[in-house]
Amino acid sequence: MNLLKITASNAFINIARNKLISFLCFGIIAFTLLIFGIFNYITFSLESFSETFTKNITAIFYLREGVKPAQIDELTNHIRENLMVKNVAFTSKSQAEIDFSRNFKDLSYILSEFKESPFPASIEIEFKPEYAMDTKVISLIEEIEKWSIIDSKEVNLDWAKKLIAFKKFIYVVGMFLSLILIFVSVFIIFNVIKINIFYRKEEIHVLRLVGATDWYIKFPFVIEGAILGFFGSLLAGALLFITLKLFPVYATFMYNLVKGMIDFKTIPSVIFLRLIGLGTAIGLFSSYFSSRQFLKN
Amino acid sequence: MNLLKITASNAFINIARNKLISFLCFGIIAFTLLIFGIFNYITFSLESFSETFTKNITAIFYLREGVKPAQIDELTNHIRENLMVKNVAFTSKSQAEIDFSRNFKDLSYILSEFKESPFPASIEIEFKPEYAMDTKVISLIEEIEKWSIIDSKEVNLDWAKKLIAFKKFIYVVGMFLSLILIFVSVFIIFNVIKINIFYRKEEIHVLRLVGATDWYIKFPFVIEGAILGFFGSLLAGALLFITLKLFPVYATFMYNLVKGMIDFKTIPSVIFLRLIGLGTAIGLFSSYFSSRQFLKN
Amino acid sequence: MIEFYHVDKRYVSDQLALTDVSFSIEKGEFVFLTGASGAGKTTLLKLIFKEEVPTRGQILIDSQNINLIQSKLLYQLRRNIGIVFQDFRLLQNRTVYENISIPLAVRGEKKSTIEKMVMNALSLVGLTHRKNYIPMHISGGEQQRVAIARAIVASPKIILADEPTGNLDTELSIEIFKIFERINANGITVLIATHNTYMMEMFPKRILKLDKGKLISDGKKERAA
Amino acid sequence: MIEFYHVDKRYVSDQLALTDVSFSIEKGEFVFLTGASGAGKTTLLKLIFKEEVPTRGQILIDSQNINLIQSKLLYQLRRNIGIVFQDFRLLQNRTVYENISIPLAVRGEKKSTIEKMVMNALSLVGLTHRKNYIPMHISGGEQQRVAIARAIVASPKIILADEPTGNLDTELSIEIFKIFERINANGITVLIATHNTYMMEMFPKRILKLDKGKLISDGKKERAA
Ligand SMILES: Nc1ncnc2c1ncn2[C@@H]1O[C@H](COP(=O)(O)OP(=O)(O)OP(=O)(O)O)[C@@H](O)[C@H]1O
Ligand SMILES: Nc1ncnc2c1ncn2[C@@H]1O[C@H](COP(=O)(O)OP(=O)(O)OP(=O)(O)O)[C@@H](O)[C@H]1O
Ligand SMILES: [Mg+2]
Ligand SMILES: [Mg+2]
Repeated sequence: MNLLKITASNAFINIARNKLISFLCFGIIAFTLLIFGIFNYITFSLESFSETFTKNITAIFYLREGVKPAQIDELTNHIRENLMVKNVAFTSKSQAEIDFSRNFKDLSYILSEFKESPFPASIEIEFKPEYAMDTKVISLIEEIEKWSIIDSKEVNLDWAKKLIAFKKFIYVVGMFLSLILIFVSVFIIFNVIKINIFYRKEEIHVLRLVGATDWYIKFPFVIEGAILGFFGSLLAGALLFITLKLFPVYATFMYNLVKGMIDFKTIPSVIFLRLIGLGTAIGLFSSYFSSRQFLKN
Repeated sequence: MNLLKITASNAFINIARNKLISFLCFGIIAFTLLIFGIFNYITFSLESFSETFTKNITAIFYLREGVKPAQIDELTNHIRENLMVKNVAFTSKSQAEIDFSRNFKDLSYILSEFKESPFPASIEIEFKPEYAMDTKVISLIEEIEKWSIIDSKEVNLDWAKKLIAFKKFIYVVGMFLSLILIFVSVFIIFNVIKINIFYRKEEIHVLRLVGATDWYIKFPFVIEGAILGFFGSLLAGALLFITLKLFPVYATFMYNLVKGMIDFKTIPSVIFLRLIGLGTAIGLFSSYFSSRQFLKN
Repeated sequence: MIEFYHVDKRYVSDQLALTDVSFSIEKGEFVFLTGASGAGKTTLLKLIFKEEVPTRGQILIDSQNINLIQSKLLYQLRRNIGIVFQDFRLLQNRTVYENISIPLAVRGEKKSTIEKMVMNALSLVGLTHRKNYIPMHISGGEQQRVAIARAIVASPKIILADEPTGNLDTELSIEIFKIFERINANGITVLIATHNTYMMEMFPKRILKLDKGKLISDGKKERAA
Repeated sequence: MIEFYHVDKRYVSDQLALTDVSFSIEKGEFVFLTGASGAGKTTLLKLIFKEEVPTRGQILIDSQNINLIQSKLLYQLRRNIGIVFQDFRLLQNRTVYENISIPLAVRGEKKSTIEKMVMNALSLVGLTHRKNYIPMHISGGEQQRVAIARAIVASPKIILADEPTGNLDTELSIEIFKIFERINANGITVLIATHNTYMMEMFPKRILKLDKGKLISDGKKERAA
């Protein structure tokens, strides 16, 4: 415990001894992780953005004239059984008339010209939000359409299909880029720390020659790497915060439209924690593996 | 000219002399630029992707019964004047009937029951693709809708609005991230090259002491930076290519849907050139400014 | 006890830096190692603390064959040896005080012990007033004395010194050799590589003489070229 | 011609490394600079090629006040001076041959000229067989001779050598001093900082003696402590 404290303070002293280089490494780590953070945030945002497109997806099916109540019940029950469906509502011809005259009071005189309600009966399906973008919704809609009692439907499947594809695209791209970015971040930070240690190989060699154990040499480097990684990722988090604070200003300047579309002010804390964890871990392991290389004789 | 040749070959020798560090710097530069390249490519792809949503936007306006040809001409001429409009087509009631019976031969017997065509006359507007996502299109549609001869329209403005917002969002985010990324790339590469030069400050000092001019010292570093930047960006380009080659495989594995949606095989050469230009320039200027710092006495 | 048995050292294929070197130094001896520039003195010393490994032959330190020591456990060997490197090898980012304290710090000594021993070593080499300087900011001779202080500070069983007075004036050199003599009087083995014929005359000890990698003479008070 | 007028040099606030040093060395002179460790020899030399600047006083080289030379044009001054640094300052990532060729390369000499002159310098210091080694792979004395070769290779007008034989045996030292003497015979000014009293006796020249930063004596053949 005491050794850990001494080593940690040694690591800080080491960082202070090599101010410029530590500072540069620190900066590189911070900026590398900033990109990682931004990417994470973008993916996150795009996903929630694409969700606003797809909330409360409803489909309305208009029924043919003269459909029997039994047939309607059969269909609504069939639909209700489906797990993706949140709500099914039947609107009879007369109910449609009432709805119309309620919504358009000024036009209700038109209805008086008709003997019977001119509106078709309809079934409105509301899907659960979590299935809003599922391809299975599309097949359900297509299946219902084939029922003989259905006259027509009002739902833009084309858009829905495209949006589903889009959402998946965002997700796949996001995952893929996150993987690449983790890899790149690790690579950059690893190399920077390796450079840092490489230039101190003489120091490592001398320490060995005066009787230091491998761990005595390695430990401060490992701690140093972890410290650089930790503070680097902390800075990255702060920069991410500032960047996202700044973005709406820039966005407002560019396009008033985009402003407010996404809440750019709060960084999901999970991204923040991910950053710090990643930064510290990379710093730590980079130092560990890099220092090992220079502990040969 | 000869001096340039000698210096360039000196720069290569220098890189060979400091193999490990040059290699690490080179790697960092390549990976930093890889991210820049990927980002550029994503922005590019998302933009063209969102365009596939919006190509061939058409709006159909159904006319009221009993509209006079003069009124129709007035409206179509008005629409035709608009620069965003590619094509305006009027479909009379009888033409609509003919179209219907041509498209649905089996159902044409239904039409025989009607005295007059049951279909409304309509005007179909096709917009030029470059305006497909313009908000002005929306205001035009809304304006036309207010004409008294219009009965109803068939165009989903809600989607269109959301998509316009989305496209702008992509654009703004893309621009913003490109700016940040350029900044971060410059920062990282600058710092790496600075570390590289920092550790050779003793060499710089000795060269000065034996009578080298500042330019004699600086020039190989500048060339070295440019070489590292150039080859780094070349590698970044290659990695970008491989990454994008790899992506569809990954995507296929994840979601068959996304595959083929975008052509991931060709990297727009503009991105490639941008990478190389950026890499070389950063390397060059980084070396120039970093080496200056160590040429004090 | 340092024993060399038919030791060869070859850095590059075509020539030997040491050829068939055999000798033994008893515990508590004071020995000079001499020879022209490039004769192999530094190489011989490096073999003792295993910075280099012999191409052929055996080296025994306190009857332990150091060829067989694992890299991980080398520190045990090295803690018994205090070394003054020809090129000093001071850590540039630490002060004189910190440099001298390293051998104690790596042994995990207490801070108060370290302070006492470092200050003692500093005053022996006459550098108390330079303790907070970094190596770059002191003179060549001062750096050499820091290197000497670092070698003796942890009271090792063997002291190896490679040209320890090359940057010192005669007066100071004599003082330093007197320190080595005093340390030697406490039973510490001392092996000093030097060209300084004047010092070898002033301190008549056993002299090992190398020439082009061969041990050409081994005897007391012999006059070196 | 090297002239010092009341030169002070202060590195840290509380003490002077050089105090009121005044002297002048004529073109073509051969002068020794001596004094105990830390007396200020290296500092004095550094002032001549403006690695350090004086805190007070004027330094004239060939009647030019070097305080007034712009940083950008310093190379003109330094091309007239060949320096053997106390710590050699060889470039670790270049071979012996490349290290020696640097002063010629920075002057833009032709490759063939460089080769001729470097090989000549190499043979003078007896290192032809080490030309493709890197400094880390040669002995301390060999490194010192590379430093000497680099200082003389470009035929400068002034040669400054800081403890140039600290790592060399007596025989080699005499040879090196003979080289300096030969160069000096061609009208080159030579200023050598050294502790080696034996050499100063063998080569009786003017001796400048420093003590704690003060010039305490200036004369021929004086016996240094
Ligand atoms: N950069 C510096 N910063 C602070 N003090 C310095 C610096 N350089 C030298 N000194 C101090 O100035 C004094 C003179 O140093 P200098 O190197 O000139 O001595 P020297 O005569 O060359 O000694 P030696 O024979 O040991 O090489 C020394 O006490 C040294 O500690
Ligand atoms: N790492 C190395 N690689 C190749 N050759 C080497 C290496 N180290 C030393 N040598 C060569 O081995 C020979 C002996 O070197 P060593 O350093 O032992 O000499 P030395 O007796 O200490 O000389 P000096 O008195 O000049 O320090 C020299 O010729 C040198 O060039
Ligand atoms: Mg040696
Ligand atoms: Mg000195």
